[in-house]
Amino acid sequence: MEEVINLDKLSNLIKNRKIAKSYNGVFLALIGLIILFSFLSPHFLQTNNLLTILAQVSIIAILAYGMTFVLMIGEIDLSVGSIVALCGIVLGVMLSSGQSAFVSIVIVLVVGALAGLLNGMISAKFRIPTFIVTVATMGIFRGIGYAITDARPIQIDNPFILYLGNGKIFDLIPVPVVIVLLLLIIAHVVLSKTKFGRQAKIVGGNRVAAEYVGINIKRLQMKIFMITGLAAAVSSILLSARLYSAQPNVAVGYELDAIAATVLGGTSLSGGYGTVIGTFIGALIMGVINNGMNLIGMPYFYQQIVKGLIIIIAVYIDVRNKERLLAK
Amino acid sequence: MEEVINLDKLSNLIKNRKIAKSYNGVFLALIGLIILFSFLSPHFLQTNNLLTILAQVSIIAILAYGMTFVLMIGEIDLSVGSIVALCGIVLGVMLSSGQSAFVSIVIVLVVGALAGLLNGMISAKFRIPTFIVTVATMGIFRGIGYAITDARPIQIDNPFILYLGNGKIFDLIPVPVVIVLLLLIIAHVVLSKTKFGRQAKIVGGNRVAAEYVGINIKRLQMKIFMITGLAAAVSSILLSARLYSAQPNVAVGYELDAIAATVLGGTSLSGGYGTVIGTFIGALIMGVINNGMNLIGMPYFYQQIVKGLIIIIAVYIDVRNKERLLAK
Amino acid sequence: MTDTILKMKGIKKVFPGVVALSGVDLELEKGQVLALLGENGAGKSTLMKILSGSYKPDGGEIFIKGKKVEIKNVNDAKELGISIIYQELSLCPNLTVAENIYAFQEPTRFGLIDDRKMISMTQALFDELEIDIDPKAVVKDLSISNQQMVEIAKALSTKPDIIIMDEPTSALSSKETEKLFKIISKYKSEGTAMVYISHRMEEIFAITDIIMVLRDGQYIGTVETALTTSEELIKMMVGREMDQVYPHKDFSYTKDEKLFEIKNYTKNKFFYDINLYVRPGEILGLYGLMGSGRTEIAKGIFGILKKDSGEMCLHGKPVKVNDPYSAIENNIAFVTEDRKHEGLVLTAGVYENITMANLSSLLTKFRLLDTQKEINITEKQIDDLRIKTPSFKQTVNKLSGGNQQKIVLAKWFETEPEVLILDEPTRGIDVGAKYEIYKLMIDLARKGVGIIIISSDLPEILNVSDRLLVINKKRIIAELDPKSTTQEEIMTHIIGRGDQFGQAKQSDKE
Amino acid sequence: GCGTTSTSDDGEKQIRIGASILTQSHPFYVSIKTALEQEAVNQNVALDISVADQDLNRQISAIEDFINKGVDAIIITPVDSDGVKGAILKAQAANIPVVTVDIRANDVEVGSHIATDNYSGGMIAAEAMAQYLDGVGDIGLITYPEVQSVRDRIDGFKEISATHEGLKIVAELPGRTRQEAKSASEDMLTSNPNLKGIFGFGDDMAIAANAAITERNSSAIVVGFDGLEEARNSVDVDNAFKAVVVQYPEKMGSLGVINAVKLAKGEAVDKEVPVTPGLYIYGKGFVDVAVENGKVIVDVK
Ligand SMILES: Nc1ncnc2c1ncn2[C@@H]1O[C@H](COP(=O)(O)OP(=O)(O)OP(=O)(O)O)[C@@H](O)[C@H]1O
Ligand SMILES: Nc1ncnc2c1ncn2[C@@H]1O[C@H](COP(=O)(O)OP(=O)(O)OP(=O)(O)O)[C@@H](O)[C@H]1O
Ligand SMILES: [Mg+2]
Ligand SMILES: [Mg+2]
Repeated sequence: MEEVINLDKLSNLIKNRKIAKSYNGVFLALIGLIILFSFLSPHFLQTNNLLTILAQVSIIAILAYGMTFVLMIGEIDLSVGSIVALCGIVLGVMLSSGQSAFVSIVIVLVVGALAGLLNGMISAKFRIPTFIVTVATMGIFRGIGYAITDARPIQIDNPFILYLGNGKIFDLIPVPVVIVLLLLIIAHVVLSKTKFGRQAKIVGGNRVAAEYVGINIKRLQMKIFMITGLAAAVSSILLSARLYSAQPNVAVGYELDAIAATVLGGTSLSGGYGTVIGTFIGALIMGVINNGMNLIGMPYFYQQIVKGLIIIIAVYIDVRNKERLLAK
Repeated sequence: MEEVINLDKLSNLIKNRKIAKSYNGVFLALIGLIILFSFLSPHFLQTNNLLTILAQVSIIAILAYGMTFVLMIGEIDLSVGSIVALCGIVLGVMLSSGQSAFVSIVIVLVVGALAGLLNGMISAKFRIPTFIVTVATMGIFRGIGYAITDARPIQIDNPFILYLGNGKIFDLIPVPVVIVLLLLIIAHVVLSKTKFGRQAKIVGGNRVAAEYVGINIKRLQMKIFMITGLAAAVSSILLSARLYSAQPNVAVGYELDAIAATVLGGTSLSGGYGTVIGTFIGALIMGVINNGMNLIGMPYFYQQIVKGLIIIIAVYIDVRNKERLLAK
Repeated sequence: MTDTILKMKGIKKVFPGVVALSGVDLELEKGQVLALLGENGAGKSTLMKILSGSYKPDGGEIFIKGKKVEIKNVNDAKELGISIIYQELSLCPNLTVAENIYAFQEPTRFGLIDDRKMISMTQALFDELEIDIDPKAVVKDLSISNQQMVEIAKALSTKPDIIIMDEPTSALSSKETEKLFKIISKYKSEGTAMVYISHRMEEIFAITDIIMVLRDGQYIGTVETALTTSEELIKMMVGREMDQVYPHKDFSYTKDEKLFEIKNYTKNKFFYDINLYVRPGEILGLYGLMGSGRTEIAKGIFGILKKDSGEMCLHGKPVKVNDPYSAIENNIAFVTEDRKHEGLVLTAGVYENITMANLSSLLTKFRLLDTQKEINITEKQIDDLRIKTPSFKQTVNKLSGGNQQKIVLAKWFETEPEVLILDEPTRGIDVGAKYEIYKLMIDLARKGVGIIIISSDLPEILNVSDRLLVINKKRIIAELDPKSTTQEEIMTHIIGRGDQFGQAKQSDKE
Repeated sequence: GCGTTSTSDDGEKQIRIGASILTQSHPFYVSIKTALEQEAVNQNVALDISVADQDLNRQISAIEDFINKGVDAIIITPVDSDGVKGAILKAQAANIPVVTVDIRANDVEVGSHIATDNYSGGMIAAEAMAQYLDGVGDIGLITYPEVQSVRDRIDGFKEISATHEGLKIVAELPGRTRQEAKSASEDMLTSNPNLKGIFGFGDDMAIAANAAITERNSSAIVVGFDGLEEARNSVDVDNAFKAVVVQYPEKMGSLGVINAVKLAKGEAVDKEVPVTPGLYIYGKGFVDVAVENGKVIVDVK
């Protein structure tokens, strides 16, 4: 049991205001869950298992980073799961047609960005709610994926791509973990430190004010949907590697998981509020729940029920915490 | 071809302002689709097929009626598909335990209403966003359904229940069609002609103003979630009858279909706008697309793509139409 | 001096059902302050929004410094040195003061926003303008008056050549207004040209050089401020003579009994130990500075803020009011000060807004809403308050600010209250309509309604109320007779004896 | 407590098996699961079951969690033949033997594979359909092209139906759930009033098609696949649903555990355990059927 992490250290972390901040509540919920599961399963707190959780969570987390931007401006993107599928197929086709890993990745990123851009463009130019646009493209993108491969999976055997999804650095840290943390930093900086991120907050906070200060909302929206598209493309690479194959039927329903992680992390569905770090914590909560319940071998039907309950409790802790802070 | 409906009559309907009103645009899109498919398939415009479409659409339409109320106050309910599944199971269990159709229906309606109430209550009392609550209960309700039957279907053979889902009045009009139209009228009246419906609109438009004119928002929200729960219960009866069985895996993803139909029908996701009639037209559009593509035997993958495109075009027609009306 | 900086010629703008502007001209010189005057819905905001690039004109030309320009969007206007304070608050509630002020023009360092610099820039700006607000405060936690000051600072932060102020003082108390006037004269002396929109005559006479009047989207005329009188201006605006601004109330109450009374109302941090009463037919004024707690007291009475202790009596009998519902049940009505956030459903129609506090009265015997009755009620209110709208169905966000305010009033008048609380009821309302509203208040009073009015407009509150309570630091500090008191006396109570002299220059009683 | 490795009576460490099942929302897989549980009791081994809910990523996560937990063998009904490879490699790298049930893992060798031959099953269905229709008539298919085992069935069906000149496949519509299958059947019958037969890739689809045919008084017949109790009961009744290809989930499940236990103990097992599907028809119940040299040998009359 030497690899087990010290619980005291964790609870010190909670007390440390600077780290906790506005996502204090979710963070608390996460710690609670970790403590709970570490009592329920001796395997849970092993470094190896914690890294596994991070790797498992990486795909949803990256999608959720993108989703944070979309929700920030008060929009929604239901097509990200389908973009993941489509980008995976493109990756598979590229690789199997003999392209190098590098070229394939670039093309996949371009396809993801274009798919996102298309969402943003249709909605901005034709003034159609993003919910409708992305419900529609959800079918369209996946349909294209199916049409390309006739629903058959494409094997992925490019060693570099496989390394991205399954490799380990120093024989310990999974590469997806490094990627997800790197992207966390980037997304956090973009959202909270750049003009672009600030514009998103302005638009989400007050659309009229945004227009009055001269922000081109349509262009911003297109860029933001491009970001979710890009995030989906990155996810698709990790997922395809993890699955050793590209298939059009992957990532079904991931949009809801990504949105749930984002909202769990404190982002408001109506725009204006949210942090990428909160989102990451939200994704971790979902990952910890899934992993923990698997470890203790909870029967499937009960997993669904318990997961639902835990999500509600986690958000409640967060709500309570915010209210307590406000009351001070 | 005597049973074919007159196209001229239809286009007269379009011109008739009184009927078209604010959902003019979606209505136009619906007519356009009908004309399109009537050229593509000789079977499309047969009375029988049109009635079939109505019957096929009934389940989503009823869910969407409920969804209209929820979206009207600016909330969302992602658990309706799961409530349908759970209620179906309850129906099956009741009937097979020897209860009469009447008692079973009453109990199913009560279960549906309670499930909805639970959603509304958790969200209102604990101040948790309805998105999160219903994403959670989506798993919980379905999980309970599975746990009850262990995923096995329960056969439904009660003649009255089967009549509700499959019977025909005058040997022509399917009973679900009558039910869906009856509920259309009721829901329309409740939303647009009662104090309750008006309050929903006010809450959706401005929560603070609503509070200040003495509207009990929490109670209203609970009632409204009860309505979606009830709608889901009614849907579940029709669906179980239509499938001659109750299964926990039915109605997956119906929440998105119902929301799409509602938004297609002009209801705003952010609350304050919407009509049940628009919602019904939205549901019809979805039904016509599905049926029409099946009739012309479009390959599956393309169905998804085409459906997405048609939804976008339909909403665009609506948007354009509203702008044109405003510009006058 | 013909140092013309701005010239607008033949500006036209048509909205569905409304001709907002039919060929309006405007000329502005460097260092000049022009007052734009007109009734509610005359087209003032529309004209200015065309200048600031948020509306496209349907006709006409704009010249800046003699050069013809096309202002296609907000950024064009910014680049031309035009800056605007919108009539409706337009800040982001989720961002801090500094973030709002430098929204879309944040200072950066290595491509990232330099928060520290932004805060120090904000602080410097505030120091210059003598504004005392924490740059790091989140806007949604500020009172409206502070939000308005932030809005003003934001407009000034770009060092514009032309500043448009669309009713900047409607959300300010006299102290802030004073501050604003100082700022205006400072910028004026530096050569900045300004358009100033307000319905308060005394302000217009205090700070403007020339006055341009619009009526129903038409240019009526321009006069020099020094050479005109408010009677003349009102005639130009309204199109007829109006001999008085405040109608005469020939009784102070109809019965000498306490219609409504609260005793020892306390809500910690919001208000302490409030005792007040109103007689039938009496108009009670509440005056205090920004942040003194008047709004909070009103919210406490109406059950929006839950009191910690205290009791309420109606007709001498104790009643429990814990929420707006029970307040309305007890025939109390409350016109809130922030119409956009607290009063209106902007996306709903005029009729839905007017009837929303009184839906029960519309029910037929089948418990359905009586649509015809609803329309009749609406049409009547539109007539009574002279609300300018193309139809009873028009969505409220399409109406001019003043007309929106009238709808809030109509909504509460419609509940036929016994006790009517009005928080800044004439905010943004033109002189003619103000007169109508005062008259309606008197009519209600004559029927025995007790009225509590909160206003930052001292002349208004002195002229309208029968009795005046002065609020300071969340407590009632004095009861005065408005007929005999003076502004000096009021300020003395508020500031305390030692400070009298500092405030003397502010007094200017008519 | 929960999750700690318990020891059996003889003091020997109890064998622990992890099973990842494709879905729990289908009776076929419920049967497999029940059989796994039953056999685990018989063999006195501990069994953890995780449900992938048709999500390959979730399946892989579950397998990773099994590995972290240190199970002795893993049973998988793969969500996808190709996609499961990575997880199997991870398990094998941790020296945990893998048994696949129902669906094959491509391109990677597993300890044992136990499955119905779906392609042959599709061929059997087509031959039965042909014999009922005397080799003539329009046929509609209800498919679920996202799923490999279904594609195999459809492909097998098409191969045999092509050998009967009179059989024409006039419609092929998606019907992934019972309700979608019912709409698809209705629409098929609307656009092809002469339809003589519908093949549903699963019990749900066949039952839905039967309902639609009955409601429309059509003369078409139905052939299904899976053959669980509900479907066999429906075949027994005199209606359109005439025959169903039967799989044996119970058998597959228990063989899966038996082989997993053997592998965990280091014993040898058959690498391939094919389970030939049967055919269950109206009035007769199970009939003899065999697939040889691309031909189906069966007699339904
Ligand atoms: N976006 C819009 N859509 C439709 N009508 C509008 C719109 N904006 C303004 N109007 C109409 O144009 C007319 C002029 O409005 P405007 O806001 O310019 O008046 P104003 O002079 O600023 O009045 P106030 O003193 O009340 O602010 C009004 O009748 C108003 O209803
Ligand atoms: N949303 C809020 N959150 C926190 N504090 C608030 C909020 N709104 C108002 N306050 C505080 O409450 C106090 C009173 O507010 P407010 O200025 O509205 O009072 P007032 O007496 O009605 O003045 P006025 O009518 O001139 O605005 C102020 O100190 C203000 O900062
Ligand atoms: Mg205005
Ligand atoms: Mg106030």
